[in-house]
Amino acid sequence: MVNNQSNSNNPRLNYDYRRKKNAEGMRIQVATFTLMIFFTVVSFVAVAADFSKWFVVPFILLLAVVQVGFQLYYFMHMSEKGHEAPSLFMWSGVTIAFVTVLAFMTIIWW
Amino acid sequence: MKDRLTKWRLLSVFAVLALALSGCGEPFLSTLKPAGDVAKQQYNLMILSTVIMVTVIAVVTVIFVLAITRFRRKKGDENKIPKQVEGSHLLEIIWTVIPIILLLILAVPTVTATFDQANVKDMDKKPKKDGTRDALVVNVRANLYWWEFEYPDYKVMTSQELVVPTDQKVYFNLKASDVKHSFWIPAAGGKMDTNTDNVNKFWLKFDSDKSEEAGNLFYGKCAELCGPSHALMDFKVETKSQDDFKQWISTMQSAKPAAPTDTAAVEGQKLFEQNCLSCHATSPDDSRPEQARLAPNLATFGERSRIAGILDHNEEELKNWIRDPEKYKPGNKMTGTYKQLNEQELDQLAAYLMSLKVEEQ
Amino acid sequence: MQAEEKFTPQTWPESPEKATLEGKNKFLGFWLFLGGETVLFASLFATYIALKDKVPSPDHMLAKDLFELPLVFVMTMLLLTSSLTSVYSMYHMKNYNFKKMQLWMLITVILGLGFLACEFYEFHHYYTEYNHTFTSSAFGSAFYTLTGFHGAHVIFGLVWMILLMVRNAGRGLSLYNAPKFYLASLYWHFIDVVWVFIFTVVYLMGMVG
Amino acid sequence: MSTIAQKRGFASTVWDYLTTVDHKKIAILYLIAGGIFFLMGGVEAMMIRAQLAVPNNDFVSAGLFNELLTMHGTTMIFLAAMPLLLAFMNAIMPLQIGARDVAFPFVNALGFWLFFFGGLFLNLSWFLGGAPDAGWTSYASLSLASEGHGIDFYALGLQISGFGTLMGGINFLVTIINMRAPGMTYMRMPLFTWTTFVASALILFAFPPLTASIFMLTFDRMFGANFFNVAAGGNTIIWEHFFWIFGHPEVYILILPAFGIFSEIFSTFSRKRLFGYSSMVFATVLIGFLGFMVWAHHMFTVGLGPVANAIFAVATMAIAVPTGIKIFNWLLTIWGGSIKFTVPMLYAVAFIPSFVAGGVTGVMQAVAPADYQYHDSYFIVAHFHYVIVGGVVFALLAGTHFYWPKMFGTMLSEKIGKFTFVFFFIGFHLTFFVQHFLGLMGMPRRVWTFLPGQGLDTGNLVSSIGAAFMAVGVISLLINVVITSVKNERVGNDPWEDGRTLEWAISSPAPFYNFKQLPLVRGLDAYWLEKMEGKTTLTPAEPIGDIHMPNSSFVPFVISLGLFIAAFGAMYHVDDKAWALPVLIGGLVITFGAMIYRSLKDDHGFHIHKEELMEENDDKGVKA
Ligand code: HEA
Ligand code: HEA
Ligand code: HEC
Ligand code: CUA
Ligand SMILES: [Cu+2]
Repeated sequence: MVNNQSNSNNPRLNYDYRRKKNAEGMRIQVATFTLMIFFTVVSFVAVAADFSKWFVVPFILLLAVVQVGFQLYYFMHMSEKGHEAPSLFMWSGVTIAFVTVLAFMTIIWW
Repeated sequence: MKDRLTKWRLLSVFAVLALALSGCGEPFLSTLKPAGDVAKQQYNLMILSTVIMVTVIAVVTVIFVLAITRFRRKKGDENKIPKQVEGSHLLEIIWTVIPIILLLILAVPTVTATFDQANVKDMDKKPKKDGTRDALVVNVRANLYWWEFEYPDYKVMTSQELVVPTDQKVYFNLKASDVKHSFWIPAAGGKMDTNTDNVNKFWLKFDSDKSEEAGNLFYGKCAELCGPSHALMDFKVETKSQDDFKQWISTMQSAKPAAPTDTAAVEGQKLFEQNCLSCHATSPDDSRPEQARLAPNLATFGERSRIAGILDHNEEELKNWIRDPEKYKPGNKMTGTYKQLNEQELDQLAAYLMSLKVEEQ
Repeated sequence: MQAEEKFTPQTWPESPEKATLEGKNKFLGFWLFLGGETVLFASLFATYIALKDKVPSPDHMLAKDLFELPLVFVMTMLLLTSSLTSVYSMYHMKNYNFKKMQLWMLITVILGLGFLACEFYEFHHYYTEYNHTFTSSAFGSAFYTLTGFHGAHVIFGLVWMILLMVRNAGRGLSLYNAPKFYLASLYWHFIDVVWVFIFTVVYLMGMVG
Repeated sequence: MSTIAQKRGFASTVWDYLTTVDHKKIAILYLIAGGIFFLMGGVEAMMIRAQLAVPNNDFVSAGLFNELLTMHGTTMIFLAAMPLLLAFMNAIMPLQIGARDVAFPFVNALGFWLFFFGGLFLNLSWFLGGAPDAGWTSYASLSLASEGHGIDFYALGLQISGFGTLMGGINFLVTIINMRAPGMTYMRMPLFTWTTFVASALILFAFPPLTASIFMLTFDRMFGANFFNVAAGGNTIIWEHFFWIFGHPEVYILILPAFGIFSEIFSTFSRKRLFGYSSMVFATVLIGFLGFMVWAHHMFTVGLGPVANAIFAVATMAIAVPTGIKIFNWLLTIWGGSIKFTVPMLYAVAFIPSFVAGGVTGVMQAVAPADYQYHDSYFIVAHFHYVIVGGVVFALLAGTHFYWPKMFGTMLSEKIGKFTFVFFFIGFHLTFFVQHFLGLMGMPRRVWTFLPGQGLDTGNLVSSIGAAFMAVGVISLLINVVITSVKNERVGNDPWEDGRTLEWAISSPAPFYNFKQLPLVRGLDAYWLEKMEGKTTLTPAEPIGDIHMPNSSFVPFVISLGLFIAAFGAMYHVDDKAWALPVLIGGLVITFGAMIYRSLKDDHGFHIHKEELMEENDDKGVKA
């Protein structure tokens, strides 16, 4: 099966490598975090600066989507292997969520 | 040659189906006896889809019957192991493609008809200088368990009985004042919900010949569960030729308040004014705001075909109704809102109410 | 691999949360649950969007008049940072460093509490200053239900993490509790995901109009 | 045996079931509870038909009628059909994939008890001031206007049982993804497992919108919120959307497992592998997906506008294609087979024309302008009983006969079974066929009575007579169950003799650890493959070893009980009862307390040791 743990039968050999890999991963996480903070600030600034509504709304929505992508794929490790089923189901959920929101924005108008 | 044969066959299927179906139901109620453009268009769609569906069922049934008769396990076959077939691409393509084609045939008229029947542009065309428009518009308001019909361009109002001209599009504004109901005149066309949130719009048309067949009186129903008396929330539709309709409108517009001469009716009027007038109006140009119109307008009550939409129209039933409306329409909003009445008072009220007429005034 | 086994940093498996069958099941089950939660929150968002600024009379406060960006910004920063600290916590879990894991989880909890405090202040403010309540309008109902459901998730997440920390304080890491810590941290991230949309859709878009 | 010993035996059996986490016992609990609810829903249906047998009838009052029809629909869908399907999923699916257990035995038990207490709560409404009366759809304007506590019972009861169903769904998904035996690839899974998988995914995504909207209804009715209160800016159409975003997938949640059961039965009693297995799988997934894109076909008359109506009309029609693929695959499965007409097979065979008739009327309703006529008329009632009774209920009856030996170790009488079938089948068509015409002739649904002189009298009478036939059928099934249980003639592993999948390779009923050794699966229809090679047992994938089992627990019962209690508090809180708030809080404390207890207390389960397994020298499990 796909998501079996890989190399626990020879731990010592892997130990240093894994430590390094984890630290490397952590660095990426921090970088992701910095970007997320940056996006958030940009969003707030865009709203505070009072730009046109037609620019701001799609813009901050886009930033939100990217940020959530970061959360899911880096913080929640969905980019790593062993997450096939989780991503299938998250994406299905997102599809249905999208259809629902779309419907409520278009066919409830009074 | 073969082609013509299949065509002929198809046609006869249509004909037989249409015949069989139209044998069903009463002309004043049945969707199978369409009495207007909308109902007719819907009926045609029903027939088209039924033909497709009957074909599908026939195909399935034939394969099915052949399979279960030919392949039953017979004596001596107890140990036979049939060939284990995995599948067949060709067959699968066939039974994917054919349904798709059938559905396309169905989808095209569906979409056309959907847009056609939702076309109410004429309704919103600018009113003429005098405030009226060419299109005939009726505002329908559904209430726990009664219907109000207002002709906004003519300042005329009726309840329980809708009057419409034939051979002309009638546009409707639909809404509900308490809970959701649904406005349905099966013989004239499909239903549309009366929501509490918004006004819905659609149109119907009544065919003069078909109306005549139905006795110029169609049955209307509430088609959305709305409480205990949902089943009894009926209304009637009276059809008139366009000239008669114009006539009717002007009579309604000029209707004078009833002035009964009969003594019982005079007494009845007094009683009515004391007990009932707070809810019921007796003139067709009721100018009170909507929220104050708590009960059916009774201006034409003497000319109705039913009492409260369901009871036979005679004094006996009228007295029964006033005596105990709860018995006839559980959960109605009239019960217990007026004083206890004795038999004499009931007679007087009945006499008065029956004298409320506009056309034969 | 047995749940009760004792480990050293060297023998500690690479993905401790998925090393046992129980862990693997929990891991997957929880993700599926989050898939369902996505739809749940989408429903609440959809409702909010449909009912935004729907009030019975003009004297009611609308989104534009109500929200204050500075407070929302602080809340966002608190929650975002707590997401990072919980990543740290899991980093140490993978390295079999129980103490540091607990420490970072504690920081996460404190940040979460800070967020909650702000939210309470915010709601209180609306109630008392603007008379914008759960029952005052459809807008109010939709607003408090969306943000309140999120807030309830925060509370639940906090209680969960605190219980985990207390319960396992004396026991150290094992394959029995590693999945539990991991799931709590996933949950916490998900709360942040929802918040990203709340601050965007509710607050920022509310200000834009 | 002395009476005392017997009594203790009884009490310990009850305790065993109250605390069990064994999926096979939970299956039996679902079967019993769902069966009882089915009888209740059936009795309600009989009362509906009795009232409508003749015009102007007053067998029941208008108010009671609305309660009956609401409770009939709600009970049948939520408390009968779905739980009964869950019963078979629990009983069979883990065996079919060669698993020792489900992924979350504890959650599985919790799911059952939540469903049970939710259903109990809902039905207590009959005794506590009136049942819900706004239809199973509970449209918001009416459900807010409805007096008394009926709708509160509906909202809280469905909320609780909905949580249970959701948990069941997640549990099955994880079980199927993670716990398959070696060699059981996705494309070797029996169709019933596949349909369980897709139906569970539908549960996962369809229930949250219901949960959300029921919360809104609860808040509106009990806590002063204004979601659906138009006067305060609310909007009732929101409820309609949510109900159908849930409601349409729900009907596929019901029918897909039914399809799965029939797939097993067709191939078993035709002695042929399923024709077009991979396209069957594909069609199942496609139906599940499309199921989420069509909900507004229940709202054609709401006034969403021609664009929305046209889109949803065409999308709805599309579902006919994958469903048709399935129908023809079944036909080709029996084609060329060696068909044995056992009772399960009779239902399966009868299902095809019945369901197709119901399905095609569904497509007719998808024609939006025509649906303006059908909607909320008896035509709709006819459509959905054709698909539900002719599809789901037939599958449940077929499954009951088919899997009875695997669940109880005895065989239901084929003779009585055929009697049941004949009466139920005839009754079903009598009842519902005429309803198409009643609808077309202008009879709205949900009517308490109808007036004479509208041409509706004969049709309604015929329909009511048919319903009585169905009742005879159901009663004969009950008799069959009693007789079979009393006789208690045990059967072997493969009582139908043509079993193809793993569950038929182990004893009936299966041992509590299912498989002594996990089997090695070498293809589709694993057991059939072994049999064709002349073996009677499966090839093991592992040597005999210790088996890890979960401990029984009373906690699921307590968690559910807490919510049950809290629901009373929430409901009577509206009446300003002083005790209501404490009860609400108390109930929640019980629930959360039990949850905390559960998470603080370590529960590592126990092991069945190798030696004990070796001693059992019977034919249970896999032999080495
Ligand atoms: C198990 C339950 C179940 C199932 C499987 C279905 C299946 C379908 N249903 Fe049904 N439906 C209900 C249960 C179900 N339904 C219920 C309970 C309601 C009423 C709810 C309420 O209001 O209370 C309802 C109501 C309902 C409506 C709303 C009507 C209204 O209220 O106005 C519509 C409209 O489109 C509809 C359509 C369909 C369609 C297109 C299918 C399709 O999936 C059917 C597909 C199957 C076939 C088509 C047959 C086999 C196919 C072939 C042999 C291939 C060839 C076929 C063609 C080319 C046509 N259903
Ligand atoms: C799974 C779903 C399901 C099932 C199986 C059934 C089964 C049946 N249903 Fe119904 N039905 C619905 C789901 C279902 N229904 C829904 C969702 C509605 C819509 C509700 C609404 O509008 O809100 C509805 C509505 C509905 C109506 C329309 C009511 C109205 O609009 O006014 C009618 C009327 O004929 C009806 C009849 C029947 C009948 C005769 C059966 C029969 O098949 C029942 C067969 C069962 C039995 C015959 C059991 C008999 C048992 C005994 C005799 C007991 C013996 C007892 C002991 C020994 C204890 N149902
Ligand atoms: C609360 C206001 C109220 C009062 C007061 C009231 N009614 Fe009514 N009445 C109603 C309503 C509402 C209906 C519609 C009932 C229904 O069909 O569900 C009705 C219906 C009727 C009808 C049948 C109407 C029709 O169009 O067929 C008659 C006749 C009638 N009322 C007479 C009376 C008389 C006579 C009195 C006084 C003695 C009276 N009503 C007092 C509310 C009221
Ligand atoms: Cu009004 Cu039903
Ligand atoms: Cu549907």
